[in-house]
Formats: sequence, structure tokens, C-alpha cells
Amino acid sequence: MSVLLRVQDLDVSYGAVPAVQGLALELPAGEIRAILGANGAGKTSTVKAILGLVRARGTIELEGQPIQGAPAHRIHALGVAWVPEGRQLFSTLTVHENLEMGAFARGHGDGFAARVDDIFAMFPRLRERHHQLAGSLSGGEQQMLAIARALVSEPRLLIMDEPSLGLAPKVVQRLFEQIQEINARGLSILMVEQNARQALRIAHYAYLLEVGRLAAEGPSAALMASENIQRAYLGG
Amino acid sequence: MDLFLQQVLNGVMIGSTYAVVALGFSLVFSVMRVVNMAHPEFFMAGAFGAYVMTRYVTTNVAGVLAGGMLVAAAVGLVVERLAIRPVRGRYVMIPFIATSGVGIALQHLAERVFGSDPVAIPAVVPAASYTFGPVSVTRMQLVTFAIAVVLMLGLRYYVRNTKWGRATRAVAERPEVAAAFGVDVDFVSRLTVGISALMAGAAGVSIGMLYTSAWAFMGLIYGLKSFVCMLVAGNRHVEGVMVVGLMLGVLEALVSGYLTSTLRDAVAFGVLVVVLVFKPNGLFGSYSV
Amino acid sequence: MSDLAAFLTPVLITAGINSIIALGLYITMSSGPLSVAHAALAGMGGYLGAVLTTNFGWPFSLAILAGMLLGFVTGLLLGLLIVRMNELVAGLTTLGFGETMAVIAFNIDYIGGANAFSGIPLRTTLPLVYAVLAVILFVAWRYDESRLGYAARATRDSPVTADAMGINITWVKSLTFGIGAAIAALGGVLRAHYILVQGPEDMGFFVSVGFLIFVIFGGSYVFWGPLFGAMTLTILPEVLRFSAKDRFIIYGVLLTIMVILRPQGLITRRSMR
Amino acid sequence: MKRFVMAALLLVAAPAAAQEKVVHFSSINGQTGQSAAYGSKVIEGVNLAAKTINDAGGFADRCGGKFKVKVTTGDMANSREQAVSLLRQAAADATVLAVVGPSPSTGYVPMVPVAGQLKIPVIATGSAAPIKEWNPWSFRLNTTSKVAAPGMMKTLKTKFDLKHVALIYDVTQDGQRGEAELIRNSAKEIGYDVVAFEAFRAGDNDFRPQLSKIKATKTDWIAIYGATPELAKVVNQMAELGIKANIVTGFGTFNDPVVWDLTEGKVKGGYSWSAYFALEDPARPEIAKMAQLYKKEYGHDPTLYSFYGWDALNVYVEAAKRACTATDREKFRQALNTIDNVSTLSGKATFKNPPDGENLSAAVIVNQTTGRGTFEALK
Repeated sequence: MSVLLRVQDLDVSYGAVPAVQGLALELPAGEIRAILGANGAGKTSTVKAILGLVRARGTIELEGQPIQGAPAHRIHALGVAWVPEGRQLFSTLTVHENLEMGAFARGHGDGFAARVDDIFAMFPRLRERHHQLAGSLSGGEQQMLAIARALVSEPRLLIMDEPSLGLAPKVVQRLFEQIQEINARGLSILMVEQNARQALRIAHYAYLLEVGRLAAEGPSAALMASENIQRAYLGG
Repeated sequence: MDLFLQQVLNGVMIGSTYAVVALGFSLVFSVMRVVNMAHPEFFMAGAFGAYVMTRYVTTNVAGVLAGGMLVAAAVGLVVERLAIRPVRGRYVMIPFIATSGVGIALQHLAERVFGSDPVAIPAVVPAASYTFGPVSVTRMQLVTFAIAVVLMLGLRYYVRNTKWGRATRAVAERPEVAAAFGVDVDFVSRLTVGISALMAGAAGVSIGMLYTSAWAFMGLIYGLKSFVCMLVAGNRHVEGVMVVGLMLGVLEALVSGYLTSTLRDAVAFGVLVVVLVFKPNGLFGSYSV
Repeated sequence: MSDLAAFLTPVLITAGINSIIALGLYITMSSGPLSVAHAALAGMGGYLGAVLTTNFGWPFSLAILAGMLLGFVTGLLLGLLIVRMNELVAGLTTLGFGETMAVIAFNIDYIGGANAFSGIPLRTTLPLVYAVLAVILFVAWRYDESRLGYAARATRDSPVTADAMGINITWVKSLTFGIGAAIAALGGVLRAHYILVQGPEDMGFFVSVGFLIFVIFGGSYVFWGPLFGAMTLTILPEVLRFSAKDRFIIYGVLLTIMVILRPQGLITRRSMR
Repeated sequence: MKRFVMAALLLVAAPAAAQEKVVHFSSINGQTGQSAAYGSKVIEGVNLAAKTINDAGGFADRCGGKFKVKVTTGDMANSREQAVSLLRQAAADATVLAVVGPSPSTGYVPMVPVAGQLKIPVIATGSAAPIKEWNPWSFRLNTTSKVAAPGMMKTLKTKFDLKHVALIYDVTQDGQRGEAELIRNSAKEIGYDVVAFEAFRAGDNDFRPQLSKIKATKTDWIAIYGATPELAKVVNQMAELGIKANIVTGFGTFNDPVVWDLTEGKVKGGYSWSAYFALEDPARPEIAKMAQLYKKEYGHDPTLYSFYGWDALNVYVEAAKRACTATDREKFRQALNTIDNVSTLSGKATFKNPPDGENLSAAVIVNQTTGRGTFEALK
């Protein structure tokens, strides 16, 4: 299986403050991999570096092609989509307009309507509200729209930042099933999650970050079993 | 009663001149969080563009309008590249000062090129005045008002129903997320300043013809009043600035007409400040800056 | 050499007075508001001080205190008015105040209306200006280190946490506005007794923006900033006099270039250490 | 920095003209900024007068000394502080004999007390603002409203039986506002009533609110007091509102060619008072000669303010001839006081200061604008 995304000794710092140091990770095509860690461990900085939203040192390659230093809009065009932390929808735009923004790079011609129908099939609630302002949706609906906005650009790599944040347990359960469905349709997913237990249940492989450095990595099953993960994150 | 109607009409006409300048000002402010203090000088460049067109090129209205708008847009794009883009993400006062410096330079450059006296712009639109009962208005006033309305509707359509308009609104609210979905934020910034400069150019041409003159320092009074309209309207809805501009115009006309015009600006500013005490985020709401 | 000193004196006095007013604005801005009223506050101080010395024969020092008191009270009230407004809206409110004061001054004949109030006795000298400036610098330095100074910066950086920490935001904002306004009024009194005329034009928006540019250009995070900003941007147009008609073209371009090269301001806390 | 440059030049020039002495005047006016419209014309007038005198080999004073004229220009850029600073710098320069003062009142009014303190003569070139407290060192070349405005209204009253007048004036310009108030205050005495007293601010564009109010009074006389940009817009907007009335203004602004162009000649027939001069006055060839020199030198016509600058420099040279000094300001001031009925292009000059620096014999005539820059005296 070819490696879709490779990151090697990644350094991200804001002014004098280092956020990520010497990080290395991979995402083989077709897999779900999770990045775990407490608040401020550098998870979001890592994601923003991959997306080209912050300046970083080190190598980032998408299918072997170096993308570090490229502007965000060009990285997106290579098939990278983002479900940001806290969803960050365009709240003054309607649901439909948010989807149009999702497909901004690909344009709204070829098959856009078909893709939207496909998404509405997956998230029927969005179809009912498609003329509403995104800001007026409930938490769960906003999460659906954030994912829909990313999917409509037909990415090859989906980066999700804290998707379960602020959602009711029942909604989180349904959300993680949907993530598996999306992955089953061939979309590789890199997921940042504080909810380590849920994440490890659906991720194939996981990386544990502590204060900007890689503390541990391995297949999810192995990490589930290891006691320091248990103690540190699963409230064992 | 007749005088009251005439004063309200006078006010609407004056208000439309504030609104048409404020439209471009508030577009750049709402999309890019940049207070472009050189915007009044784009407006002045438009007026001088009209002057140059009428004297050396053509007196056909469309030609003069296009000439003025292109001159203003050219100045706008140069200023965007040199003084706005380098400091775009910074604290709101930094682009404020950078563009203030550009404004000062452009005013005195115009003074060096065109002299310190105002220059006359011949009436390209054949002068005529219409009377409806007690109320009279001139053709050029109606043309200026029409240009303001057309620009506002055009901007509204662009912002609501076009791909790049939607992208501009997305950048206004969440520049980072918009970039992550393929929007080249630098291009949107150039596009936004370009559009605001085109509108300022149209305002410069119409106001230059309405008051039949262009002057190196004509931008100052418009800069102050359209800045006030922009803040009072809030930066969420660009059309809001049109409504506030008309309100300010009518307010000034009524104060001049019925109180004393010596206190005109004091009363106008006073009322706008009172509005803000009750609606701290502007009449129509705004994004945080 | 004596006439060279005499030649530079007017420029140095103006630069000194501008620095004093800029330091007043610095203190007001330390708690957050973007004030565009400080030219009006300086003007009010100037008018009151001038009327007291010219028409009532008050000694200069008492006129200064009266001017400062007027500034302090007005600043306190303005601070209270804008405490709940966001940064730019507060700025507009101060803009409205400044322009309104200018228009009112135009219409009061007792203080000369559009003809300005003239006949003010000469009191301000170069040594006096720089002595007062030294005192104000000391005040600003002590203020930066004081409890009020820290509370003000906390309020500016994040009012929510400042509130949570038990800082009375309303009191901090109005007090800092009052102190800053008093210092600006002091600058106004000194200016009036040097220019010997106090007019309404100096109170409007564009003059206030000038002071705002001094502070932010110089660096609004440490009290040395406004001093350098006011000194540089007052002396620069004088140095550029050789270019006669092009003076302000060069000034505008230089202002833009310098603020782009140093957006955080000439003087920052780090550069001071 | 500027002084070193000048000092260096003097050193270089000194050996060549060792025996010829130089009279050095400082010319302070608005060269940039909003008041540059007037100030720059005065500066051009002053520089042209100096150049003409120097081209003719300089001038000889009554005591046999031969002098060339040197002028240093200072730009006050519409700011009171810079005007006072420049005056203080001129006073500090021992080579400066006297100062040709600014035309905008924002510059001249604050200079008067400072000139008195520093004991350096200053002459105003167009500022008509009332001065609260004169001193022996401050003079004014141009006629002032105090003398001219009531005179004009009396003439219009007797000639056209003027019954009521509406006034629209710039509240931010003290000269304009001063004259508008004069006309209002002398209403009872001369016998007319003021039906409207409407203010506006320099920089305004739209005067229809005020003009609509004036139109409602149906007055047939309207007095307009404002700077060129505003005055032209008021005249244009009166036409647009269909207001038919005789128009009146102060110190010859209707005769300014710029105003003629901006109003496309609508100021034709307007009444104003001014010093006695006209661009093409056949009776006084020296005016035509100056206008021709001016056009050649600067490429545009002179305005009233250009003449004020030319006259101020020549009055100063006349005083220098009588004072026989290039550095003694007291002797020069006393010589200025002996200027009695000296004819200038813009009229005549007579000074007796104290009590005040007003030009006592500035001839004032009421005239009617007939064409671009031309007018004829009201018989």
C-alpha cells in the first residue's frame, strides 16, 4: 500500500515558542490514523502545518511530492480537505453556500449537483435546512455540514480536527460510524482527537503527542493495551 | 411643508455622495479588516481622471466614467500591493497608518500635478433641472444618486450571487478556512481593493461632475464622513453603509434647514454616537475586528 | 552658534509638547480604547488655561492645574461612556466628541469663535517643556510598573479574564482615560502659551489621528514608544523643508515605509531590554 | 540642516558680490495644503518682484547704498504652529530684516502677538481677519472688511435701493465670517434687513439646504463669503436651484479667473469691493506689464493674491530705501510708518502704526465683474 502522506522531523513554532518538535508520521492510503494528546500537545499545529496554514520546517510529502511551504489553496487543490476544530463554518452563508465553498476549487460544473445529492443522502437533515444560514444549525448539524463541506471537494486526504468536540455521546457514536463509512468508500483520514477511547476504536494506527513531541505510536490495539496510555488518557 | 420635502430631497442627494464613497471603504473593511485611509484619495483620483478625460480625451459620459474608474482602480491596485498587502493581517491600526501615509502623499502629489486650486470639470451631462411640485432636483443629482444605487445593487449581487463574491464573504469571516478550501486570499484581497477602487472612481467621477470640480484635498471631508458611516453601519452587511449614508445626509440637511448650519456636524456626529451607545456593534451588526 | 539654537528652539518645543500629548494618549490607550479625542482634550486645556491667564490674570502654574483638572474630568466621563464598546466603535465615539468640541469652539464668541482666542501671554519656554516632559516620562514609567498599569494592560489584552481576576474594568478604563486626558490637557496649556493663540481647528479628527500615529508608530507597548514616535514625526517634516513643495509627498511615503518595516512600532518591550 | 546649506551658498557667493549688500526678507505663506491656493500665488508675486528688482541691478537706498533683494520662503502648510515657528526662526536669523506674512488668517492672526514680542516687522498679504490686539510691528497691506464692507453696502443701498439681503458664509474662515458679521451688524445703520444668515464649513460641497432656505425668503440680494472652491459651488448651485438674485462678495473674489472658470462665467454681474486694479486696466500699464511677466514666469495668470505679494515686496523695498539699513528692524519699522500714499498695483499704501497696522489709504471701490478677471468700477 503506497504511503499517501509522509511527515519527517517537522518543527512548528510561533515566534520563540516551539509548538511541535521533530515530529514524524505517515498515513498509508485507505487508512484512518489518529493523533492523540492533551490540550496544547501540538496536534492542531501539526495539522495546520500539513494544510499550509502555518510556517513550518521539515519535510511534508503528499504521494512523494513535497508540499511544505506551499500556500494552503494550492495544497487543497492536491486533494486535501479539512474539518477544522470547532467546525468553523461560514455562519453568514447558507448551508448550500457552505457546500459551494467546499467545492470552490473544483468549480460547480461537472457533477457538483450529483455530489451534493450524494451528501444530502448521507446527511438527510442538511437537505431539509439547505437554505438556512449555517450559523442557525444545531451542534450536530453543524458537524455534519463541516464534514459535508470537506467531502464535496472529493478529497484524497481528509483531515479532521476534534470532530467529537462538544457533541452529545449519542451523536458522537453516530459520527464515528459515519467516519468509518466514509473511510470504507476509500477516503484516507487523519483524525486529531482528545476522545482517545473512541478514536482508537476506529483508527488503524495512532500517534500520541506530548508537549510537541512524539511520545508513543503504534497500531490502535497495541496502544489500547499499553498501561501508560490507559493511565494518561483513558482514565483507567 | 414644501421646504421640508426639498430639504429631505437635498439630504438624500448629499447622503448618496457619502454612501457611494463609503461603499468601497466598508467593503475593504469588512472583508480584509483593513481601514484603508487612502480610499478617499482613490475617489479624488477618479475625479481627476474625469477631469483629464473631459479635457483631453472625450466628453462622452460613459467614456469619462470608465476613464475615472480605471485611473482610480490603477491607483488602488498599486496602493494595495505596496501599502496594504505587507501589513494585511496586522493590528488594525497598522494598515490604518500605512494607508494614511499613502493618502498624504497622494494628496500632495495631486497638488503638485494639478495645482492647489480646484480645476473645473465641464458639464458632461447636459445640465437640466426638474421640478415636481414644490421640489426641484437637477439631472446630475439624479445621475449621482442612480450611480450610487447601481453600485450598491451591483455590489450586493456580486457579494451574494457570484462565486468570487461568495469567496469574498467567506474570507471576510474566516480567512484561514477559506484558504484551506482553495481560495487564494491574496487574490481576493487584490480583487476587493480593486473593486472598492473602481467604485471610488465612479464616485469621484459622479461627484466631480455634480460639483463641477476636482481638488487635491476633496477627499478629506469624504474620508471622515464615510469612515463614520462605515463604523455606524457595522461591517456585516455592506448595504448597511448605504442606509447610514442617506440617514447622515438627511440629518445634515434638516439640521441646516431647521436648526443652524453652524452646528450641523456637531448634531450629525452627536446623533451617530447616540446610535452607537445603544447598538455598540453598529446598526447592522459586525464581525469582531 | 546662538542663532542656530534659536532656529531649532521652535521645532524642539513643538516636538516636546507633542511628546507630552502623545504620552497622555499612550496612558489612555494602555487600557484599550482607540481615542481620537486627545487633540480636543488638549484644545480644551489650552482654551481654559489661556482664558484664565489672559482674562483673569491667573498665574501660569494654576492655569496648568485647572486645565489638567478639566481634562481629567472630561476624560473620566468619556471613559465611562465607552467602557462597553468595542475598540473601533469606542474610537468613533471619541471622534464624535472631538469633532463636536471643535464645532462648539467655533461658535462660542467669548473664546474668539473662528477668529481663535489670541493675546495669550508667552509662558512656555524650552527648559520648561523638557522639565515637564521629564516629569511625564517619570509618571509614565511609574505607571507602567504600577498596579493600575498592569490592570490596564490586562483589561486591554482580554477584558474577560481581567474581569474574572476581579479587576474593576469600568474604573480602570475611566481612570486611565482621565489621567491620559489630564496629561494631554497639560500639553494643550503649554502649547497655547507658546503659540499664543488657541483655535478650534486644532481639536478635530485629523489632528487627533496625528497623535494616534505618533503613539502607534513609536510603539504603544512601552512609554518610550510615544516619545520616539512624537519626536521623529514632528522633526521629520522640518528636516524635509529643503524639499519645499514635495515635503509632504516624501513625509507620507516615509511614514508608510517606516510603519511597514516596523509594524510593531519603533520601540518594543523586547528591544528595550 | 537648511541653515548650513544656506550658509555654504553665501560663502561661495560672497567673494563675487563682496561690495554689493543684500537685503534679506523672509516670505512665510501656505505653499502646500488647503490654503496653498492663496499662499502659493503670494509667494510667486513676492519672488517675481524680487527677481525683477535684481534683474534691474538691485536698488539704491537714499544713503547711496546699493542692495540686491534676497527672499527665503517658508511653507506654513495651513498650520498655525508652523506659521509661528517659521516666524520665530526668521526673527532668530539676524540677516532677516522683515517678514512678508501669510494670506491665510490661520497664519497671520497668531503671528501678530509674536511679531510684537520678537520685534520683527510682519505684513499681511490678504488676511482680512479682525485683529484683537495690534502692536507696532504688525502691518497689513490688503484692505480689510472693516473699511470696505459697510462702504460697499452703502453704495449698493444708494444705487440700487437694496432692501434685504441673505448671507451665506464660511464659519471656519475668520476673514469670511468677520465680514459676514460686519454686514449683518451694519444692517440697521445703513437701512436694509438680513433675511438669512446661513453658515457652512470649508471643504463642504453641497449648499442646497442653506440655499433652499434662502430661496424661500425670495430675496433678490445674496452675499456669499467663502474661499474659491466653496464660493464657486454656491454660485453654481444657486443657478441649479433656479435662484435669481444679485450676488455680492468681499475682496474681489468674483474677479479671480479661477472662480470665473469654475462657475463658467455665472459670476458675471456680481458685485464686490476690491483694491483698485484690473487685469487689463488701460489706465495703468504697469499692471499689464506685471501680468505679462507673471504669465511668462509661472505659466498662469496672476490673481489678486499675486498682486498682494508683488506689492508687499515693493513696499518693503521702498521702506528699505528710506531706512538705509539691511539689518536694523527698528529703523525699518519707522521707515514703514513714513509710507504715505505710495501707489501699488493693488491700490495705495499708507501706514501709521500705532495705533494699528491697517493700510489706511487702501482705495476701496465697488465693482461689477464683467469678464474673466475683468471688472469695472461702479460709477
